[in-house]
Amino acid sequence: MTPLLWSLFLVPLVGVAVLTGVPVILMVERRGSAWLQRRTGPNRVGPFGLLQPMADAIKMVFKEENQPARASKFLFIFAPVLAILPPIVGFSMIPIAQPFTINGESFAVQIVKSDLSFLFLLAITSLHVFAVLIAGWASNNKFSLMGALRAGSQMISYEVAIGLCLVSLVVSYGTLNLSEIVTLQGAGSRLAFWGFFMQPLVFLIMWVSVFAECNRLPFDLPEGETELVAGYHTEYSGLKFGLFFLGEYAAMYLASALMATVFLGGYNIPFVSPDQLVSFVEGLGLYGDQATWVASALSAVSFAAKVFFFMFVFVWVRWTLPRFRYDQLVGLGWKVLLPLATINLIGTMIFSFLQKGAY
Amino acid sequence: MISLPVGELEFHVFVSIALFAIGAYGFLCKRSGLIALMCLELMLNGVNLFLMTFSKHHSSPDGASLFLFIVLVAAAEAAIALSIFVILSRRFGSVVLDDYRRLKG
Amino acid sequence: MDPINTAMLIFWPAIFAFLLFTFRKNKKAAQWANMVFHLPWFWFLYQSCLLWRSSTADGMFPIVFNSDFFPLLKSNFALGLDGLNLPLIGLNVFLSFCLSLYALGKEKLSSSYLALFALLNAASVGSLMAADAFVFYIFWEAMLIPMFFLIGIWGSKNRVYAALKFFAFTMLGSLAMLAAILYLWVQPDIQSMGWHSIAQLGLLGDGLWSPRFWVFCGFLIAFLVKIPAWPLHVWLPDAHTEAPTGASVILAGVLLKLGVYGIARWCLALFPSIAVLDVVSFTMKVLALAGIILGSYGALRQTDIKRTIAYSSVAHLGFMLLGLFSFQLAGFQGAMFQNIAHGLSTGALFLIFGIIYDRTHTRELSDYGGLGIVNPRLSMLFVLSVMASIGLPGLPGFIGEFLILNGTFVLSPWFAFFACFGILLGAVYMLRIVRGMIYGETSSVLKSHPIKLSFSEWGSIIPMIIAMIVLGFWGQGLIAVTARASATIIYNLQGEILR
Amino acid sequence: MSEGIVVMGQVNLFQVVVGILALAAAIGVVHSKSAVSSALSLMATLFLTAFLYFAKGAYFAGVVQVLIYAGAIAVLFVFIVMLLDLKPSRVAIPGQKGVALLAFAATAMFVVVVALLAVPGLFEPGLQESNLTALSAKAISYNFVSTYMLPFQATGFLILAAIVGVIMLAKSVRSPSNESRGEP
Amino acid sequence: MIFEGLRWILLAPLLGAVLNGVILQNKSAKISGLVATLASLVAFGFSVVACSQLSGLNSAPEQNFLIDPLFTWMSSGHVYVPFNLELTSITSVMLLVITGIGSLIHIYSISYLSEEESPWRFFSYLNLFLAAMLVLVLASNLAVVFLGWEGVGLCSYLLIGYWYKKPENTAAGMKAFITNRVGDIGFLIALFVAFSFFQTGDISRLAERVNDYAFLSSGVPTWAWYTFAGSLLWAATAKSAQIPLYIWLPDAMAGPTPVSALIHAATMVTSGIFLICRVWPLFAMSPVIVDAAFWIGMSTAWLAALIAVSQTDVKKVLAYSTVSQLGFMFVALGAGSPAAAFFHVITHACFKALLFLAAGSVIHGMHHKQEMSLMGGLKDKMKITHVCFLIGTLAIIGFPLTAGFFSKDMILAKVFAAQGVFGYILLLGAALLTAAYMFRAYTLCFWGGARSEYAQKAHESDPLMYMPLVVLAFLSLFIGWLELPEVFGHFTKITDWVHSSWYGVGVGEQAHLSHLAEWLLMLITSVLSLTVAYYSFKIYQRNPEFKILPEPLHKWSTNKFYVDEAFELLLIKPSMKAGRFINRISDETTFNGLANGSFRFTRLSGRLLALFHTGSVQTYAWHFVFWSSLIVGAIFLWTL
Repeated sequence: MTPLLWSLFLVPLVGVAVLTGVPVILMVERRGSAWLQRRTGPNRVGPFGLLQPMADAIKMVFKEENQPARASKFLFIFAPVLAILPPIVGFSMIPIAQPFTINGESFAVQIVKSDLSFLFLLAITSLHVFAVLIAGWASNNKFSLMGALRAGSQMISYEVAIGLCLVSLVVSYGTLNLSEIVTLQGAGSRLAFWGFFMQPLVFLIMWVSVFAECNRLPFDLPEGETELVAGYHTEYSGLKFGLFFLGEYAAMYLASALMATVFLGGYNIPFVSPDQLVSFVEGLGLYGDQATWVASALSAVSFAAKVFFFMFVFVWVRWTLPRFRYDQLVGLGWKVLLPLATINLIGTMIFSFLQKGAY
Repeated sequence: MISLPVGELEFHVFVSIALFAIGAYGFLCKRSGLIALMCLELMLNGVNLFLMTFSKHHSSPDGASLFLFIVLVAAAEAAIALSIFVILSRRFGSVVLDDYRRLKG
Repeated sequence: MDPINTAMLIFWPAIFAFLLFTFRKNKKAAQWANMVFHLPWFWFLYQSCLLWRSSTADGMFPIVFNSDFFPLLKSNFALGLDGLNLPLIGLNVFLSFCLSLYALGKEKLSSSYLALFALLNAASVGSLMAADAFVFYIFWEAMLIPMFFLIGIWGSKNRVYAALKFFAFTMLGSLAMLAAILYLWVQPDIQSMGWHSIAQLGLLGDGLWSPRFWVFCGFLIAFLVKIPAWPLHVWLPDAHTEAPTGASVILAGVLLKLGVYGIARWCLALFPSIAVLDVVSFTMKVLALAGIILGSYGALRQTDIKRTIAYSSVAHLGFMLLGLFSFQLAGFQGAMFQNIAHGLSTGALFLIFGIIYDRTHTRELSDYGGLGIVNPRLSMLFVLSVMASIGLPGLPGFIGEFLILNGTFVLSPWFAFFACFGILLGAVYMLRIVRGMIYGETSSVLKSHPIKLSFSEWGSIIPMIIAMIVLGFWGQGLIAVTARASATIIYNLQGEILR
Repeated sequence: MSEGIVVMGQVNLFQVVVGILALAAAIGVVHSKSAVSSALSLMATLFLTAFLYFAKGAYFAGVVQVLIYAGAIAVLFVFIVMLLDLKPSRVAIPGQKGVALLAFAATAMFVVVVALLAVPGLFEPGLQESNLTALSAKAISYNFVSTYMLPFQATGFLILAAIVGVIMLAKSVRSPSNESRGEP
Repeated sequence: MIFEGLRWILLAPLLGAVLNGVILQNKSAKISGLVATLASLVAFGFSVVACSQLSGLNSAPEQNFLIDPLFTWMSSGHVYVPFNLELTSITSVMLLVITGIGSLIHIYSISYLSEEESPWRFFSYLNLFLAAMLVLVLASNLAVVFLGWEGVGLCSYLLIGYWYKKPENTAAGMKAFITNRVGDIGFLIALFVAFSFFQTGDISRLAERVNDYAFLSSGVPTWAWYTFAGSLLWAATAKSAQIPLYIWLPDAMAGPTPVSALIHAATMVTSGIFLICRVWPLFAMSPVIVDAAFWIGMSTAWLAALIAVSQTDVKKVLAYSTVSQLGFMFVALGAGSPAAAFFHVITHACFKALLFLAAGSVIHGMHHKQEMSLMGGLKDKMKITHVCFLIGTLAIIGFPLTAGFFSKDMILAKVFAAQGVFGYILLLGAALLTAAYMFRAYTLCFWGGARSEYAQKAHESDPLMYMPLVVLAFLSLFIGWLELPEVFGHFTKITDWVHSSWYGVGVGEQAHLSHLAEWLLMLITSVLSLTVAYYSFKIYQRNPEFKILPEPLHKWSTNKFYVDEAFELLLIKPSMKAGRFINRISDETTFNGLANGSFRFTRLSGRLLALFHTGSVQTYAWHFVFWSSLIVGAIFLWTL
């Protein structure tokens, strides 16, 4: 088992994990929103309605798809593909679990171990804008174009905010490599090194702008059903609509994964450093490689829990907050988040200079 | 990976020159201002590639830093140029450069 | 008698130029003030004369006033006073006084006109006295601007063209001078841009086509344009015809003389070894002769009276150029004397004609006739000044020309012989003017515009005429003034000839 | 720069394919009929050049390329193209075919000559130690702070100026609408 | 010997001129005339005192002259010109002639100009002329002589152009001035030679130069002597109206008659000869020039006489006779005897002034009509004028014992001695012609019937006019006695005066003639001239239109041998046209064109360059690419 082979094996594993996660969250969302509104969600299909997402998926696949006239055919098909691509590719950067060792050789549970992973993540998310724009344009109707343009400008402006947050995080952690960031957060048993505690303001800004990035509710003007019917993907139906839908939820997963790794200490179980975890597992009777395997599995579970927590927040916020108006939305992005992020950045720089001294 | 007889350096130099040439050709001949701007970006990319190739060849970070400068400047320039084009197209009704002759003054 | 007086000679007109600006509103007061301001100026002149006479420094160009002006350019604000520039300054002050009398009561001449005039005076006196290359250049250029405006604003019909041409020509000429000055400034072993240090500057190399020759040419071109020597004279007729009376009197009286003074001071005295080269002196004499002959033929051809007088001054200045390059004390002093004589006679001619022009507003000779009947006294003065300008003995013109021709005869008899034809032609075209204007039946123009001179106008002409008559006989006084300075210059020049 | 053997080996297939694709996309930019398609092909070229950088090992450059070029500038272009909703751009200036080829040749010659001239010792061998580190983010950032400090600050100001400029231009764009509502 | 009186001779007329011209300017001829005449009489008085002072002084030849140093006019380098007056024997005679005849003419012109509207102008010019003439005569330095010389030219210009209403008068005045100016160039050249080669302008020192051997051997180039003498001769021909430059004298008759009398007969025209007499020692140094003078004089005498014969205007006849008589004087100079020339100057001044004044009173009587064809039979209407005119005519033709007889015979004798028989015969012919035209004029004017109503109504002029006539008639009769030929005894006042004025520099006179030769010459000349006179008297009484000369010659002579037109055609018109053409070419087209051209060029090039700004961005880009690649290519090729 060479590291290359392991990462090759890891790629389908992560892909499947994300894709299966989507129906789960779909179910959570439908049942959750219902529970929030004191109504019972779909419970007819399968036991307690658990198969409802499966039903939707099947419906999605077999629905009849139509092609708006005179729209450029290639772009119409290419848009949904471009929508699904960036979130999935983004996951390759995220360290899912604690590295484990096989006959002494340690394997990191991360597909791409590059020390620019955080920046790369941001780069990939920025491509998501394209999908939206192309979709809006290719469907050749005014409303979808308007929706696409709105989504585009919204995502660009919030991307800027995320960028600045990234910079301040990098300044405080000193590295762009996500796995290093996670190990840093997990170093001591104390939670002090968690991003949440080190950069609370950045957490807040990041959290808000992530909502905007994924066009989730307070910011989901582009799909605003009331004005623009379904925004940029009104003309889509069937599988292409499904792909868009899938892309959106995958983006949410990526965002929550990013938030988890950077702010909540990634795969570290709170108050437990990775070595303590391994020693705890050895205490249970497993030794050598198997101990690391079990420890990494446990860390993966903690990581999943954190991601799930953020996903729930997404859903929770969707059914509570009303939609922003367009100028409020863009204004918030440029006039509130951006200045805050800059000030924070300057603060962190000064703080890190005082603490660490010049390079 | 499968490697071809052509040296990496020559290939990259060729690609960058080709990119630059295509950009220049487009800039010189295209009537629409936006396309011209895009071709401008192409030219800049050609230069960037060129720089990176030699930065790697001489393994000195200068090339890369220059690359970064160019990218920064290109970004600023594109922003300004595009907003100008928006105004021009609003004013002249079209993006075709030739319609702006009256700006000659 | 301290040197500040000499500096005041320059600054006083500048000051009262600004004071005149305060008289914006009422024209009458401005004109009277202008006249009164001349009196202290005369006093300063008197003081400078005393200073000059008392100064026994036998050097070439005794520095009278010296203050640190612009160390960067290695130049300091040095003013010199000697036999060459004192008479010219005196002439400048005298002419300006007469013109201030003339300006009394003139409707057209506003306070800004008088202020510009004062500035022009300041600049011309400044460049006369400047003993430092840069100071000289600055004043030299400063003269252009007021003159440009005087011609440009108060001139007659196509004044803008004339002003532009005047400005372009003189400016181009002075660029050559600037190049020369800068070349000198760049020289390694030059201590200061003062006149003396340039004189002593050794290493520039001698002979034809040497750097010293080029510097000499640089200076020479600027002055040739100003004189104006023959090929470069094309601006003078236009400038004179279009300039208002005051401006053309001062232009003829002082500005042209500056060219002659410039050559004497900054070409002959500074670079005698070049001036003496037979190529240089021959070409200059040829130019002078061309100026005389073609100037006179030009005058013959004109129907416009002022243009004839302008061409006549081209001829007279041709004489002066001949005198300068005769390398004889007689010729040199003759040229310096003719400076003053020509200033007076042409000044008087322009002034009288200006007075007539103010009333008849036409310059065509055919419109005139029978002035003798209309105003006998004025026509008598006009005939007198014409005779002075032809060089009739008993009037200053003759003394100047006589000395010049005597000087030229010594070294180049043929030039002197042909120059005499200039005198003959001079008589021809001047008498043509007199016959056209004074004699014959009274023309319709003169009948319809009665020429009645006001007191101030008589006041402006009479001193000039008296000065001419006095200078005609008492010329020796003026010659003695220029004696010492020109003797030293000629001594150097002849020293160079022998070598 | 110590002497060393040539580090850059043969070009591998991946680079060739991506290179060719990039060129094709570039030609697409120039010869596409509608502005949007040329904008998209621009995005494609930029993205592919980013891959070229990855292939060369200059990861930071690649990421920056993707983030700024593909992510921001291309988006801007597409955004503007869509915003202005242009009619399909006409073919290149008729009759300029010959001139175009000439221009193409001239530019190529120009660039080759500049390359040959401007970069003396073009084909000299590069440094010995692995040049991956040379292109890494750390090396570049060190370089920025040390030798290129002045240009670094200058670019900072430049971008600030660009921002202000764009805001001002954008404001004027909106101003007509203000006037329509009577505000200044 | 210093004598302060000389300056007053000069100042009196000057004061008169200023008084009349500038201050008084009153209209009546009486007052202004009185002032002028007073001034000239005072001058005459002072000159008489000065002459007596001089004659009393009988010191050594070098010192026997009076000096009155005034001030230095100009002195710079080798040119030193002191303005001081000097009275030598020759100048004293000239002084008396000028002031004497001048005063007579002033008196005469008081009445002549009685009905003029601005007589003050005339009198001030007349006084100015007198002053200038005195300067010319009294000056000790050649440059000061030149001052007088030009001053006289100016006054003749002013006086000729006195009646300036008619354009031809002013034209004549201008012509006179310009021709004089041509002569002045000669004078100037002489001055330059004097100052640069002889280092002095003073006449006395110049004369000394002739015999101080140190100077002669110090290498003064021979051409210096020749140019000096030649240019002096040139100046004299202009002033004394000889062949090439005499054209201005006949036209000068446009002025009032007293002017012609004073200026164009007595004083100004003779100043040329007077000058040569004063510097004779230098002049004689170049024999070629002396011969030239002889031939110029001879040809002028003949030409003028031929023209005078056919003139109808009485003043023109007299003018040409003056030119002819001046020719005689030049012949005398040419023959090497300045004394004879000077003597003829004196006598000619008297009888020519008499003739002019008489003609003036005739014209006055005839209400300003000068045509002889209108006159006739005036002898009984204007008795005194007739008598005086007759005496004048007799004097001029050399009637024995009159002034003309003595001076003309002296010239003929000198010519015979110097040039031999051929010269004598030529001159005799001219003398005979003189006799012919003078008597023609006399008979046409006074004899025969009155040919017009003016002639009937002619009346004798008032005493103020005929009194000077009488005095002059008396003078022209007895002035001749000053110089008697050898035959009548040794009374040679004039030759002594002339020789003594050369500051002791003796110049050998021609050989003396034997008594017999002198008698013979006198006999021949007087007999022949009297017969010619008688015949012309007789012919013209009967037939006023009789033509002496054969037909072709007559037509030529009436048109003055077309000399004026020739001058106009050959000299004035081409030089004017060439001058205008050169000026137009050099000034207008080339240099002016050049200046304006350069202005236009800049504007043109500006507009040309603007064409490059097409406004299309791409063309700019295209240019940029093209040129930069070109340059880079060039550099690349260059560095290869």
